[in-house]
Amino acid sequence: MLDIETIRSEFPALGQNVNGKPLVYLDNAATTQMPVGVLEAVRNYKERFNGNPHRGSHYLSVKATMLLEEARTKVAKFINSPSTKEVVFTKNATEALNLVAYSYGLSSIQSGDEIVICISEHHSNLVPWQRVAGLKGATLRYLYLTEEYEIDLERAKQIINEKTAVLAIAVMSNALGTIYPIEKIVDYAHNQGAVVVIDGAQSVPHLKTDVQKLNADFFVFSGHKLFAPMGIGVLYGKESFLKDMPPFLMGGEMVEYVTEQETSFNELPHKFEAGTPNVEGAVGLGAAIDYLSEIGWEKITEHEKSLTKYALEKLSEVQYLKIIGSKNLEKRGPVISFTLEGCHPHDISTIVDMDGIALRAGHHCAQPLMNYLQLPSTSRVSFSLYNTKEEIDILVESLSKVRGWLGYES
Amino acid sequence: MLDIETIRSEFPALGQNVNGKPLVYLDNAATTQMPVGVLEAVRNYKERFNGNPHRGSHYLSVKATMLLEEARTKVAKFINSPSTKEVVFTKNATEALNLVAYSYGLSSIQSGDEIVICISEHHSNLVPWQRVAGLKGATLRYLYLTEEYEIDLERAKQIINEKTAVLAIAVMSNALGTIYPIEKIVDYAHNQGAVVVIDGAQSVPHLKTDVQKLNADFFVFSGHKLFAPMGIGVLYGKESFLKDMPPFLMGGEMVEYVTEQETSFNELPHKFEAGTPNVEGAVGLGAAIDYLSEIGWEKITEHEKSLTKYALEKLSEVQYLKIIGSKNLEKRGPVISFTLEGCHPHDISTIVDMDGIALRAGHHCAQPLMNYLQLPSTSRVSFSLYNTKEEIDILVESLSKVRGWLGYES
Amino acid sequence: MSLSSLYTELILEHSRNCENKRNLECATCTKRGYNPSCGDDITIELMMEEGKVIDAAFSGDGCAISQASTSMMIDLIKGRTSEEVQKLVQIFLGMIKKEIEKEEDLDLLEEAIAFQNISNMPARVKCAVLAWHTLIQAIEELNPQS
Amino acid sequence: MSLSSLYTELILEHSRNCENKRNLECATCTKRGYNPSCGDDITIELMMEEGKVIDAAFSGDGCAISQASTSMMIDLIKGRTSEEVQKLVQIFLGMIKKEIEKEEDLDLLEEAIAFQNISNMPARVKCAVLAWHTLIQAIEELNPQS
Ligand SMILES: Cc1ncc(COP(=O)(O)O)c(C=O)c1O
Ligand SMILES: Cc1ncc(COP(=O)(O)O)c(C=O)c1O
Repeated sequence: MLDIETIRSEFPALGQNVNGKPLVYLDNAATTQMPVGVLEAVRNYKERFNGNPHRGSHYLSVKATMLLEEARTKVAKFINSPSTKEVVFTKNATEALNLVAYSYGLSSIQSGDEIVICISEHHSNLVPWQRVAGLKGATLRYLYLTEEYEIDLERAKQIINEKTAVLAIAVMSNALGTIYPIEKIVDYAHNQGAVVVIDGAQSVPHLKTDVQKLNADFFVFSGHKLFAPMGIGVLYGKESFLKDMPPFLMGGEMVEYVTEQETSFNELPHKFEAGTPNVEGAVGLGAAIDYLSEIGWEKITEHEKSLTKYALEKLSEVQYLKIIGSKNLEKRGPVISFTLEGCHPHDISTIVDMDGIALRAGHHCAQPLMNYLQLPSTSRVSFSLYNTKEEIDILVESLSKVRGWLGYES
Repeated sequence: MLDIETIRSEFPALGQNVNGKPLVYLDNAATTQMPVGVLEAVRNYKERFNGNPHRGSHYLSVKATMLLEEARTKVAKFINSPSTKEVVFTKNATEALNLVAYSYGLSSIQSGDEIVICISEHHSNLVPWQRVAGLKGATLRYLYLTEEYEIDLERAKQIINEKTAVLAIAVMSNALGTIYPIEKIVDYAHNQGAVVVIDGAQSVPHLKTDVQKLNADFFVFSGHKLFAPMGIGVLYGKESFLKDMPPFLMGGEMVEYVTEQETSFNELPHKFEAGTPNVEGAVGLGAAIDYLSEIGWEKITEHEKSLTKYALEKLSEVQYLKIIGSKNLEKRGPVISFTLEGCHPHDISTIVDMDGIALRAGHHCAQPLMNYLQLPSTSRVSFSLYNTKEEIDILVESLSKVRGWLGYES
Repeated sequence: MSLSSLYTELILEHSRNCENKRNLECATCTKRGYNPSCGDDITIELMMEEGKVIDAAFSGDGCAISQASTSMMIDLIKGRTSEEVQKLVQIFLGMIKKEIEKEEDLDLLEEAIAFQNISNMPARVKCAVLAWHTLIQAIEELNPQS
Repeated sequence: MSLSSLYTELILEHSRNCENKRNLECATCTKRGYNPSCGDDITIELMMEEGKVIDAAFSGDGCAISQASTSMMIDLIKGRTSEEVQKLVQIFLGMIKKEIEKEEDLDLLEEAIAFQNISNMPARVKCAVLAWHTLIQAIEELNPQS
């Protein structure tokens, strides 16, 4: 079991009061807090090893290069990438998805092709594909959900077909918490000849990731949802794709020869990393991965599952509250959306904030999903390894007073 | 005058030994070290205010939003931007230049147009334009330099003409240290109807920037060369351009309505900021700007000028050393490139590194310039407000031993 | 700012006001306002005659603050001229930014003065001003010269 | 690693070797190698006959380390078969990575053993291996089946 006391003590942000109450941070799907180990790793880098990596032959530049590449190695191991050549640092998951859409999408997708995404995709895995479809005369098609907020595999098989050039899908929805049966869908899509782009932004902090087992052609995630700094993200791509793709951002670091009129490009992964990279972000991400590895997935998953189970039970007891998402623990992660009859999520958020509780209100960057579900917005709580059942009790207590504040009898 | 003792004490990285000698950090054009004030601002953000900005109604999210926008206001003031709408955060100068090339360049440049850049441009302000020219059937033309490494204004007026759609140019060359007479060139280009993109990556740390006085249509720089974290950069663009430009990266934050097949976009500057922004990077940049403002440009410029003058004198006395760049103090900044006869810059760098000196060797991401000058590479020292004349003495002493190490008689 | 001074009876009442939340059959002007950051989405309909607001209504989704603010605004502008409406919007927006000094100006806002201290709750400012921004855009589109 | 063990007389001598730095009139194979990070840029020319290196030379720019390493390599491979050359390159690269245990293997590298400890100077490893990587590419292009 997780030693939750120790863990919490490692996160300085968790110790603070908000509006006079101890912070109850339940917005981890938006961004996570940073443990001391990551804070220190970044600080240590800045105080002792900071330099511009690559092209440097002095001590600090060499150190920065080594630390950047060491972080890349950690990421590769963390997601079980066969090689560090296949790990590209970006600024966030969004840039990584845009890189794939611009570089792979615009060069490979043809008029008449179809791009398939799930209706619950985050805007970052949706708008770039809309654009590619628009520019290339391709069609953007959607996988819709069942009443249980699941993908209907039989219906999916009608949508994904030999016309499907790209399937882009998140392992876990940030708006519903559903974990989709990705491996099956990927398999099916591959059999139809599609290239598969997997958005791991939400799954990476909660489930062990194995890009080879997933058989992802591309896989993306963000550091800041994984206890690492903002400003660092990852694109994993199979070398067989990356090597033939045109570069995306152009500039320093990513070139080989530059003449006045022509340029040849550097090797993988540098071909896709233009400009000075965020070394301290990468170092922080490496430290966050170390932190997670030390705790171990087994304990993390067990703890988060028990929180999710408890929260589902407790929230179900709140009057007028409706959970928007699967109630099947096997099919979901620690992200729970809900509505409270008659109460707008934004008001709920303001009210529970007075009790120190951070939860999110809105469309969760998934407007087409909200439209599909005919909901303007939902409230969302999302747990991380440092949350506790006591915090869920505080949440439930606070939620049960919301309707009162908004003038309802009960 | 600068209180150099105090200043140095504020930079933890400067206090260390490298190869047993006190670090002499002369690679500031590549990246700068961070003062305690910036380190603390970032740390404080992470420990007390970290949240995902925008769309949040809880305390931490609101705080993160406010701090992000406060940083934007500081940047706007720092470069004298008329409005914060015109300040877009990117990950570095390179992304900012690519944003302009992709969004403005690809949508506005026509076949037959000309794009003009200077032969000394950094690859980041060169390769993106090569690409735009290639895709659009435009021609990429160069401004070349005189024997004194200056732009010949008369010749420039032949290159910049009514066909010029874009002039993209750095205020100060990172490879030569030359400061070009930007205002005159910009004026002339504007009169010819060109749009002007200014790369301020090297000038911003050394010269007061006023985008209105420069009359820049676009202006870019990087935080990490300005005592701020890596992973944060800035694009300034006139609202009249930005408002009509298509977005670049697509995803969360930058949208207004998203339906299954169509998307409308958020207001400026958010339209150009997709995904979770690097809030801590922006906070660090804000703190770095505060730090600079407190010292004041007058003192900084005076100090850096006196270092440059001293270095030019002292380096000129080193046998076999040739300075590659203007010797006119009025036409250059604190970045000095040189060659040492018979010695490859990479060997020079290794040798002085043993004396704790960080200098840079290579093509400085300006291969076309090196080719033009018929030099494979140069050595480069670059000063910041925390460098001293004593450090220059150590450099000169170390350089004078280089030829000996490489087996020359003297 | 405490919850009880935010969710006052007056605001809650207006937030559920069904009278102003309806479709105007004979609207002469319709404008949609959207807050992409929190999802408030309202449409304001005006029936103008000879430069006067004869009737006004709204539809759409939003939190209690945005709904109440919209409803109060609609009560306030009925019967006013475009110029009066513009002035009222300026006063309201000025009040939010704490830029209005004169009591008598604030009094002109009638019930909408309830949002005087919303700036102490920065996350909700956008909710309170959405309708007013939308209204001013609608009026500007009607009178492009002004 | 000290400067004196890096810039040994042997290495400095080879770095200025003009004998191996020339153009091969009758090269049967030419390969350019480039290190974008530091700008070393060399071209290796081989004259192969019946699977043997009859002559070899190089041209281009680079630091003392890359020039010396290239020159030593050229001395080493003259008269060898493709297979022998490939084996020598593997041993050299293995040595740099500290993966070669057997003394007698290292001895095969002759003078090039001078770079045995270059990994202690990480910034210079690429300089030392550039020529060898380029050579192996050249050989692989000659014998695509192997
Ligand atoms: C003149 C100039 N432009 C652009 C850049 C690119 O900056 P960054 O690598 O931070 O994107 C640099 C820095 O190397 C530079 O010196
Ligand atoms: C499923 C999913 N995909 C993509 C993203 C985008 O991540 P970022 O904003 O870090 O680019 C998010 C985070 O909001 C997400 O939840």
